Amino acid sequence: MTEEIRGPKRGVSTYSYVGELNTTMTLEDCFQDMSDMGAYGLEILADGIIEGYPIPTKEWLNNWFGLIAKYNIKPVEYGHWIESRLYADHELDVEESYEMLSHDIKLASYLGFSVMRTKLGVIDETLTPVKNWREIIKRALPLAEKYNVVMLPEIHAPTLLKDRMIEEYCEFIDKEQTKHFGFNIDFGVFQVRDGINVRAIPGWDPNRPTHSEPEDIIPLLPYVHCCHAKFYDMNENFEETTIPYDKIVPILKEHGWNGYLLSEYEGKNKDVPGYVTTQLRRHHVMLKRLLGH
Amino acid sequence: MTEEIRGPKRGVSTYSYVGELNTTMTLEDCFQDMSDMGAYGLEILADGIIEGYPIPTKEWLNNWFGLIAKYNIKPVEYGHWIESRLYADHELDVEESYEMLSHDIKLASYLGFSVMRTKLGVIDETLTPVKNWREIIKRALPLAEKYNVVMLPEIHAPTLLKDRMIEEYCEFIDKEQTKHFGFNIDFGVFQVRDGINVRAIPGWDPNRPTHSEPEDIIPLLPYVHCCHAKFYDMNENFEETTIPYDKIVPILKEHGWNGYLLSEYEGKNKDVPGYVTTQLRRHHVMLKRLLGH
Amino acid sequence: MLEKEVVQHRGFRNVEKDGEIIGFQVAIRQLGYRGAWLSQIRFDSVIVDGVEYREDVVTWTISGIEYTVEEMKTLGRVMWPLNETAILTVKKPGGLEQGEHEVQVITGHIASYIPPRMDTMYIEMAKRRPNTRKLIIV
Amino acid sequence: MLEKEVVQHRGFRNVEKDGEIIGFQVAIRQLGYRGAWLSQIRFDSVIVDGVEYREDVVTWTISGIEYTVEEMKTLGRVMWPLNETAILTVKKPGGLEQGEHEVQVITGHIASYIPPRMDTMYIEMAKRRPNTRKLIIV
Ligand SMILES: [Mn+2]
Ligand SMILES: [Mn+2]
Repeated sequence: MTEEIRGPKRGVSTYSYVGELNTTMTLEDCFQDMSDMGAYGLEILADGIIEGYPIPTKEWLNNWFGLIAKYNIKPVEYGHWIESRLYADHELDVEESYEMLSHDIKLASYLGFSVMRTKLGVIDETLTPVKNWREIIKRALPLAEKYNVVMLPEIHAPTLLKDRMIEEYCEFIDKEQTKHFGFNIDFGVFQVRDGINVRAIPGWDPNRPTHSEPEDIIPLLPYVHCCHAKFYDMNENFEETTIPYDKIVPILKEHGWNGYLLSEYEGKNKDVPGYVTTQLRRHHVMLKRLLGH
Repeated sequence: MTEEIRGPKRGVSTYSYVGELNTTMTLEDCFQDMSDMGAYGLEILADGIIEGYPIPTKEWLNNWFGLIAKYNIKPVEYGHWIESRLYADHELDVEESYEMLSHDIKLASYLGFSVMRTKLGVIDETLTPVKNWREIIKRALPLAEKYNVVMLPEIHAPTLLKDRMIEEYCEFIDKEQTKHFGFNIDFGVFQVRDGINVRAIPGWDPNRPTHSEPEDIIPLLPYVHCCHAKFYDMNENFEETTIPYDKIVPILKEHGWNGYLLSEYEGKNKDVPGYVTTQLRRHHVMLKRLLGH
Repeated sequence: MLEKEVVQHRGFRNVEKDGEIIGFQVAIRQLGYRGAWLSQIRFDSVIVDGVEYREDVVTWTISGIEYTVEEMKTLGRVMWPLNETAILTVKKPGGLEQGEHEVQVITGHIASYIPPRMDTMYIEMAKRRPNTRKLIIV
Repeated sequence: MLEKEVVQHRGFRNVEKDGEIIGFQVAIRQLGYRGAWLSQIRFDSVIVDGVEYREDVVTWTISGIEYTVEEMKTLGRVMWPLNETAILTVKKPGGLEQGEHEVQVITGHIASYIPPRMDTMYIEMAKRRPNTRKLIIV
């Protein structure tokens, strides 16, 4: 049913549950919670969720396919990493990176995901990706096309949506004319208070803005396949107190953006049983009110 | 290895973990803990542990046999109940009780247990068993013999070891000349402080002692196949502060009693992760010192 | 895994059938160390924001199978497993409103190894250990 | 399930071989949300009652397979799963004494999506979040 809706849709990243997973919750418990909320879109972080990763066990696969059917879960985003600094003696070259990436493309597709949050290695404090990122991604585009997945770097604070890095990604996409590379925007980039303490970052330019404005996302929307609906604090009135959701969500709706908002809880008390589910339910009351479904 | 030891041996009842099981612990976690402590003797409470009970699932059985082999666990006591008040409209008759009991005898034996803590229905405040207990047990003796298990009512506070009820059990055993019925003594009967508030029990005789003396167990030892090493509070000096273990355990050793002491934690904070494992480890430091192994 | 409390966050939701919201569900666990035979369960009520829902509008679902409270009374060889929740489905056209609710479940079960005097004390005992939780309908 | 803390009660024990106690074991978990490739693990020490044990006397067992710290450095496609403990086995003839011990494990792992400056900060970070626990040898 949710699959028929056009426009922004609701989902959850298992990242939200990291303080309870493996101690007081299982993957099925996450699915039950999502189902209760009508938030059927799922992000997993592959290496923390898939038992046996990089080669899933047969038991885990059977459980996976059973659970997504039982709870009507839609696998949306598969979070994975290209570990450029995997070995102490050298940075991964293009072929080594591709080997890692290609395995995840195949596995993501097999598990039913359409979008991959492809985390690249970084080389500095402002999260500039490795120098050979273009070659790595270009090498993988045919495979991504074959397996029908989109690779997305995550645009994450302290990066700004107007940063040169973003332009470079867009130029790459335009030049390659590909539909298999784009952005995951983490709403932390819009956070107006209680965010990353940028002043603690070595070499930080004090004149640089600390966050992007909601409207900065508009020109990027054609490249955005997924968003991390990052949140820190939902109060009892169902308001997020640090990120202007009431401005962001209407922009996405008005511009006909068609993708999943995956709740990513980054606040306190993650390991207090029941705290995160309450925060998530409040978050989805807010999203449901803003979206109308 | 532990199986070769003559004399009292160390074990644990899963009852101790009830505050964590299914929320923060699994059965395997109990086994890991027991293995760490060298306390290999196990009691389970069948209906709370066996998935699918009364008919175990195949998955659970495979897991069970795998785990007892992996952790070198010795199934000792199978805790079960004859639910005389199972239905609102009548008390179970002998045949109905036997039907329930016979199933547990077969299942206990299949799972590797040699001893059953057979909890009978009671009819009053001093835990007098149902009137037809002799007929029920007698009916089951041939099956217990065939499956090589011993049925034990648990002698539990506020019962005293010198109570008439105990005599009646002994008379029954002597008359039937059976090795398949006997006692599980719960060390709560020796508790000198912080125990059951007997004065709150309707009809309690104020002149009746509140607990038995350690030496009261001596004449019963031939009938005792297992003990619940009930404990409430292990302090940092590895002393139990409410039950005179330093008197009880030497009596068991000196009289050559050959069975398992199954730790049964009944104190506070059962649901505080890590609290019970600390109490159990202290308990087993004490038992190991008293037993010498 | 189960949540520590009797009333669970997980499982609290409105229930849709053929496009209509016909009621709501709440999942509960058992405290203690035993499963319960269905015939020994003594259900009293689900209470939401002070409104009581009794057996005329409540069914129990255990291991996937739905039972009326009346049906459960005869089922002495079917168990509510200790490691599973029971899902209580409450008939209420339109369901519960979006937002926070105070939810309590009054239920108990009898046990033959406990003095018979206790058989009728389950409601009193349940009330002595109030298990109200604030739960959210999205 | 895992215990919430890095250093686990479960798994703390002396290790016997051929009737001799040859050392002790302590199990640790990972906090965070990822498994770790063995090549990215940076082990420093196990500290018990102030005594440091380093890689010359410590091996890691992951999913049943025992590795030296040296061996782990080349294993970029073997993962320490997030939902499993690593068992650190410390060679120490006679093992630890019966009773309570203060146990800490200093270890970390690097991640390529974090600024490279952080790669060498794992020990400092581990020390900033002290994970000492009091554990008991029976
Ligand atoms: Mn994010
Ligand atoms: Mn007992």
